[in-house]
Parts: sequence; C-alpha cells; structure tokens
Amino acid sequence: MIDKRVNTTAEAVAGVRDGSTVLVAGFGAVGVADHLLDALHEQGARELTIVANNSGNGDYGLARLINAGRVRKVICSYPRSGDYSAFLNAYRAKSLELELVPQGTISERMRCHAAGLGGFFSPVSAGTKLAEGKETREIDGRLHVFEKPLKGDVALIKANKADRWGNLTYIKSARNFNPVMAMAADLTVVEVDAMVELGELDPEAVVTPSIFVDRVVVVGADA
Amino acid sequence: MIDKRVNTTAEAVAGVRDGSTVLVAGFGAVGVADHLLDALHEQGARELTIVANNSGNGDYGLARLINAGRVRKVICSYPRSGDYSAFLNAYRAKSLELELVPQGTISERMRCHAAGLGGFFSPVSAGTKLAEGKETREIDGRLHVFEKPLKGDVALIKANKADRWGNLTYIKSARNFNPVMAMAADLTVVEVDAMVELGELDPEAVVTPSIFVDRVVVVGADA
Amino acid sequence: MIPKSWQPLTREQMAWRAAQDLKEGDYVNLGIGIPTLAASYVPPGREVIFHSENGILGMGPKPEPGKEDPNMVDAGKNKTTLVPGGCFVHHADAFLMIRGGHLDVSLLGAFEVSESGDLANWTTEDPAFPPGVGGAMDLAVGARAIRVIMEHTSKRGEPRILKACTYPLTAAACVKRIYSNLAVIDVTPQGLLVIEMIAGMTLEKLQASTEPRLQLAPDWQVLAPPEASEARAA
Amino acid sequence: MIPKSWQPLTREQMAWRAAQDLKEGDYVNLGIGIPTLAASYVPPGREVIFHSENGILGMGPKPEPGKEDPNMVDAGKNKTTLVPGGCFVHHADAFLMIRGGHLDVSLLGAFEVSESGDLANWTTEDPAFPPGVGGAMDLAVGARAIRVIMEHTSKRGEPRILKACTYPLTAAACVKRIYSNLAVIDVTPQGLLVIEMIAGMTLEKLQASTEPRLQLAPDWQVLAPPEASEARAA
Repeated sequence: MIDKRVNTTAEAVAGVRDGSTVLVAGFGAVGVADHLLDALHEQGARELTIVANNSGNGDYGLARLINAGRVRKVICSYPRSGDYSAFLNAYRAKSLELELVPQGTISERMRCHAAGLGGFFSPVSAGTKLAEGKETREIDGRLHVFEKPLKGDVALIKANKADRWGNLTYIKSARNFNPVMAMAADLTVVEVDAMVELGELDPEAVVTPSIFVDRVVVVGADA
Repeated sequence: MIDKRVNTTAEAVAGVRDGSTVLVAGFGAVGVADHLLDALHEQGARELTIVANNSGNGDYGLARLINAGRVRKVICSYPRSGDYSAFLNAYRAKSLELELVPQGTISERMRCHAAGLGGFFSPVSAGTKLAEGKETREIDGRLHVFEKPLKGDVALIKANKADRWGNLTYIKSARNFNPVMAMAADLTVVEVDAMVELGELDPEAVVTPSIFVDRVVVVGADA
Repeated sequence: MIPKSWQPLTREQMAWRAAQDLKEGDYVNLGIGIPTLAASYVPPGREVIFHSENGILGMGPKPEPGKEDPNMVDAGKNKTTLVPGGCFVHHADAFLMIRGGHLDVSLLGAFEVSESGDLANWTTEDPAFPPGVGGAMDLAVGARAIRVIMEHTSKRGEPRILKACTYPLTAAACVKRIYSNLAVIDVTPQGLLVIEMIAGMTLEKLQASTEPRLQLAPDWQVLAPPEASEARAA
Repeated sequence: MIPKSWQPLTREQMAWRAAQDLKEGDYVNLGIGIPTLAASYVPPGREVIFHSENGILGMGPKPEPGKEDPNMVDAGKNKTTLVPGGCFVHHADAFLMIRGGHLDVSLLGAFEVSESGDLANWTTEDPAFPPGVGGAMDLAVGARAIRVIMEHTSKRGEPRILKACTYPLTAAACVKRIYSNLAVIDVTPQGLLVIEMIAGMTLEKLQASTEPRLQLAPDWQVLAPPEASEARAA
C-alpha cells in the first residue's frame, strides 16, 4: 500500500545533502513550512542554496538557517520583507550571495523545469539591470530575455490536507508558491495540518496531484 | 453589475471574423462546445483556422464546419479519431491544410501565449520529421526545438458551471483542453450546463478564474 | 522654493482620483503603498475585480478588527479578504495573469517616470540595503494599461517626472498615465499631456516642478477630489 | 518460413508480462492498444497509479456495463473510471507530468524499435491517410522509463526490431525495454540483451527474426506467462 506519510519532521527532511538547492515556499510568513525548516536546521545540511520569495523573518525557519551560517546563496524576488535582519546581517557581511529574480520569473522558471522544458523567452526585465548578461531576442517587435529552468533538489511545502498518496489542498492565499515548488524538486516534502482518507479529497479540487509528492508529515495540533 | 451571461449561442459567437483562429476544446467527443460550434456554423465566418486535438466527428460541430467548407487549416495532434470522414474528405481534396503538432506541444504553446511569453525550448519532437525547419538548440546535452506561442482569436469552451463573473468548473475528463484554451484567446466564449450565484463556487476549486472569460451561455436542459 | 497658492492632493485623494478611472468589470492589480488605497474609492455600485500577485483574484477590503485570517494577505503582506466570486490560484498562474496581459489596469507606485513612459520603481541602489524587485517588473510589463500614482516631486522638491530616469529602470516605455498630487498627465507619442490640474495650478507652475516639456490638453479640467476627510470616509 | 516449435504470446500475455514490472507506487502511462491491457494484470495488492494524457491521474478499470460516464474517457477515447485518490488536471498539466519526467513508466506500442532504442510508432507514411501523432512524441521523451510492447515481427514475418528504423522516428534512443510476443529484450549501451525468451525459443531462432545482433543475458529466464485464459481472467 502506498503511504507517503512519515512520522516526524526529521524523517521528512532526512537525506538532504550539503550544497542542495532547497525550494522554500511561502509569501511573507504565509504558507511557509516552518516545521520543516526547523527540521532542516536540526538535520545539519550546509552550503544551501535557497529559492524563496522573501528571505526569512525573525530568528525562526529560514532566518534561523541563515543565522546558523548554513545558507550560501538566496535566490529571491524581495528580501526586504518583515524583520529580515538575519538576511541583512549575512548580506552585509558578504557571507551569502543574493540572486534577485522578478517574482513571476522565479515561479515560471520553476514551472519550466517541472514541465521538462529547456527555457523560455520573457519580456519581463528586458532592458533592465536584472537582465544584464542574459541572452536577448526580439520577438514580434518586443525585446525578450532568455530564462532557464530552475530546479530544486528538495522542496519544503506547506499544505492543508493530504491523503496517503500525497494529494494536496491548500488554504486561501497560503497556496502561493507551494504548488509550483512541489512540482519542481527531485524530493518534495510536505507538512500538512491533517491527513484524510484516500478518496476524501474532491478529485476536481486537488491542487497538487500526488505524483509530485514524496513525503508527508502532519504538524501542529493534529500531529 | 458584471454579467457575462448572454442569452443565446448566436450572441455568444457574434463578431467572429473571417480568417479567425478558433480554439476548439475537447478530446474526442468529450468536453467539446458543440452548441457553440453549431452557432459558429450559423454565424457564417469563413477561412477559419481551427486549433483542436482531433478533427471532428460525423457531421456535427467541427465536422459540420469542415463539410461546409469554412475551415482553411486545422492545427491538431490526431485527426484520425472516430468518424473523421469530414476531415478526411477535405484533406484528400486538399481543400484544407493540416499542421500536425504533438499534443503536449499544442497545449504548451497555448499556455505560452496565455502567460505572455515569447516561446520555449522543448525536447519533444527534436530530431523528428515534425521538427523539420524549426530552430534547435542543445541544452544540457539534449536537443531541443524552439516552439512559438499559439494564440486564438476566439476560444469555444465547454464547462459545467459558471457564475456571472465567468468563473468556471468542469466535469471529470471533460476538463481536458478547456482551461488552457480559455486562457489563450482574445475572446473566450463558454457554454455551460448551469449558472450558479456569485460566491457559490468554492474559491479553492474554481478551475478557470473569471479573468479569462468573456461570454457565457447556458445550453442543454438548463438553457 | 516656489510659494504655494494651491493645496497638493493627499495620498488618499490621489488614490481617489486613480480609482475614478477604474471601469465596471476591470481586472486591476494595485501596487504596494498608495495604489492599495485606491480599492476604497471605487465609486459605489461599480464592480471592479482586484488581483493580488500572491494568488488572489477578487480581493476584498481590509478585514474588520478581530476577523483577520492569517492565511489571507495582500501583496504588501497586510491582512485582506476575499469577495464573493473571488478565487485562489498558485503563483505561476497569478503571474500568468499579469505577464499575459489579462489585467486591464496595473496601478503602481514610482520613484521616477520619464517622458517616454519609462518606469523606475524598484531600487534606489542604496548600497546599505539589498535590492528587492518583487513583482514590479512583471506588473510593469503585462497589464493592458500601466498607470502610476506618485508625488510630483521628491521631498527636496526635485522633479520625479524626468527626461530620463536616473534610477535603474523597471521597464521601458510602459507608463500610460501618471496621477500625481498636482495633476493627471498622460504619456503620449507626442509627449506629456496634462489633462487635469489641481485648483490654483497653472501649466507654468507645474512645468517648474517637471523636467520634460508639458503640454496642456485643450479640454483639460480641474482636478477636484472630495475633501480629504470625505475621501477617507467614502 | 521457419517451422515453429513454440507458441508466441497473445496480446494479453504480453500485457501481463509488462504489468509484472510495474512497481508499487509507480506512476504509469499506458499507450493506446496492447499497453492499455496491462492495467488488468497488475498483481493483486500492488498499487500502481495510471495516468491518462487527457487529464486523469488515477485511472481505474473499465466501467461495468451500464455504468459508463460520458465524461470519463481514456487516451483511446474508451470509457474509463477513476479510483479513490485519483484526480483531474487540464491538458497542459497532464503533459507537464509527461514531459517533465514525473512518470515512472511509459508503456508504448511501436511499429519499429532500433538497437539504440529509437522508436517509430506514429506514422507509416500512408499517403491515403493524414498522419496523427497525439501524445506519442511527448510520451517517448518524458517518462523515466520508456518501454515498448510489440509483436516481434510484422504480419509478413519481417523483423520490427531493426538496426535503424525505416519509419519516421517518434524519438531517438528512448526505449529501454521491449516486451515482444517472443522475448523480453533490454536496450543497453552494449546492444540488445535478451533477458527472457518463451519456452522452446533459442537465441538462434530469435536472432533469425531480429535484425540487429542479440546477446543472451547469462541469467536469462523462460518467459512463462499464465495461459491465455488465466491471464484474461486475472
């Protein structure tokens, strides 16, 4: 019987290697798999490249990983969000590298990898500083920039409900980057509020189909 | 008050011009907007380019348009499905042109247009007869083909329920090409089984958000 | 300093003016800052559908105190709500809507706008802080109409509508209309066209606060928003 | 004609053999024709999740007579069902799954396969009929393992496993395993490796029906499916 559920967040993040690219879903503090980020902190992998929209808050989750010196590079669209002092200190100390990518380009580059494509041309950022050094092409009279697929070794996903196959649903705007990142990593690890029986999720309303999911752990009150 | 509902299929397809590219959703006979196709037959637009997975069945819907000599070109993945004699006769008489495109490439090219991108590299069809004449590029050691966005002037969509803003849900495998084509045309016209009150569709389970929809008409028993 | 015989618009009044141009049925993205305020000033009875880059289509007003939902935030990470007819999408779909030209209007803040409609609103290149771009470049490229709400001049009184932007561009030749605290200005192929000015303002005085040459529309009107207090209450 | 001292597998038996290699938890796309039959022969108690290109993940068996749903069809447009845990996606997402390497196995029919794993299964270039490609090229490119079920020879007894395909390619160097009615053959960097043959078959006799050179795996086994009638009943 297929059962992707694991019992602890430690099992969920087991095997993440030094130097991994980790997709960290969420927008600000919403829809972030903080329990998995804490487990990754315990797990010990170093020299991580983090792909996220923001750069962490306070001293928990992603910020805690940064404070612990475990992050080599952050690929994000907007590091300046909330209390991002962990990132700011590391940035000023030049102990981590920042790759700034427009928000829609980050999500599209991950979908591009998920879809098995080799890259795409986008009008976003064409002619700006963020496109410096990138291949350009005029298409239908408009300047485009070539963008490459972006792949994760691991994705840390926050969902609401899961079944044992790994089908997922989300809550409201906590959906954000989660479904895209869930498709774009070799290992997709999910923390959920609750498990439901197989067949209980509406087949018309599953947002992340089970094929993208590797491990599921229940966190919070239902753990 | 926003109300995208129109009363008749004739109103729904009003204004389609000669030479238009029409996206015809459906897979085989499932999820096809046959009422809108019949209305398009009545409406009279000629020299149409049809984008579809198949090429019509019997003498209704798309096949009827072909039999009436109204179709100049079909862009599809698999014309040989069911009773496709309408297409076959026109094909043999060379009265229409066939552009054969792999099924996943058709849907991705439409999504590419919908997403405002200028094209993408795909490994599908690389090195085959269907890629002849296309730009190629080796990416990460694998040959890719450059594929261009595919845009409709009109999309004919079959959905299950709609509200007055045009949010849509589908039934089972009748979803198929519908959500992709709904995003990829200048004018998106939808036939539905039923209208529901605004707010009645689960906001977590809307498949086609209203932003992609222009006109909705109720067909069948609930019309 | 030029002595003032006029009263510049407040932030709320600028937002009010921008909101008057939103039409029934428009799909609109409101940028962080002043643009966000525009949602409160859509004329009563007019249905405008607000898009938020983090996956909300049909964003509603701020929640009432005590009714905040931790899973409902807007692009500025402030608590928000969903209206009936709204729905949720993931990030790639939210930006497909933006980049693909599905939005009717994108209302953005700006540091600078050039006479050809170039927009600079993402970085001041302050070396002490990391840059952030968020969805700014996507929004500046995708919507059918890109409009900017901005103070006409900097805190030091220097023009922010320039012949050429001094800060790094967000996108070139994208802005079609500017709502400032002094005027409404259209970016046209023939140059900047003033279509409204606040009471007491003259083209000469406005020109003195603007680097590129301004033209006054023959049918220009007085920009007369409700009193600040009324606008706030609307 | 070589006199036959063996009994080639039936279509059902070939499908049975392919099904034995599907593992618990595999996500599998079954091509039109013989591959579709494999769904019926997955060993009991083993959960395999079937994908259909038209947007079904978790496709179930044929519906019982009278319980057909007009909105539930498979890739061959035959009526099908959904199992608990299954869900629906749109076409672009269904092919994202295929092209993106998310499927563990793609089981395809073939006209011809070359010794380097080239696949020809989409057109015979019959000038009287239009070509159709459907999802064949997507399926041949994307899945982690591409396996083919095919009759070992044509109706005229000519080899269909060739040094080079004569029909236009679907994709180059993609096939990893061939289930024929005579043998199971792996496509390896060192050439074609026979890992199973039906009872009574010898490498020499198999080679006579195969164009490129075959090697016999040291640990090769007899390919012994259940009797046709049993296989059909499973």
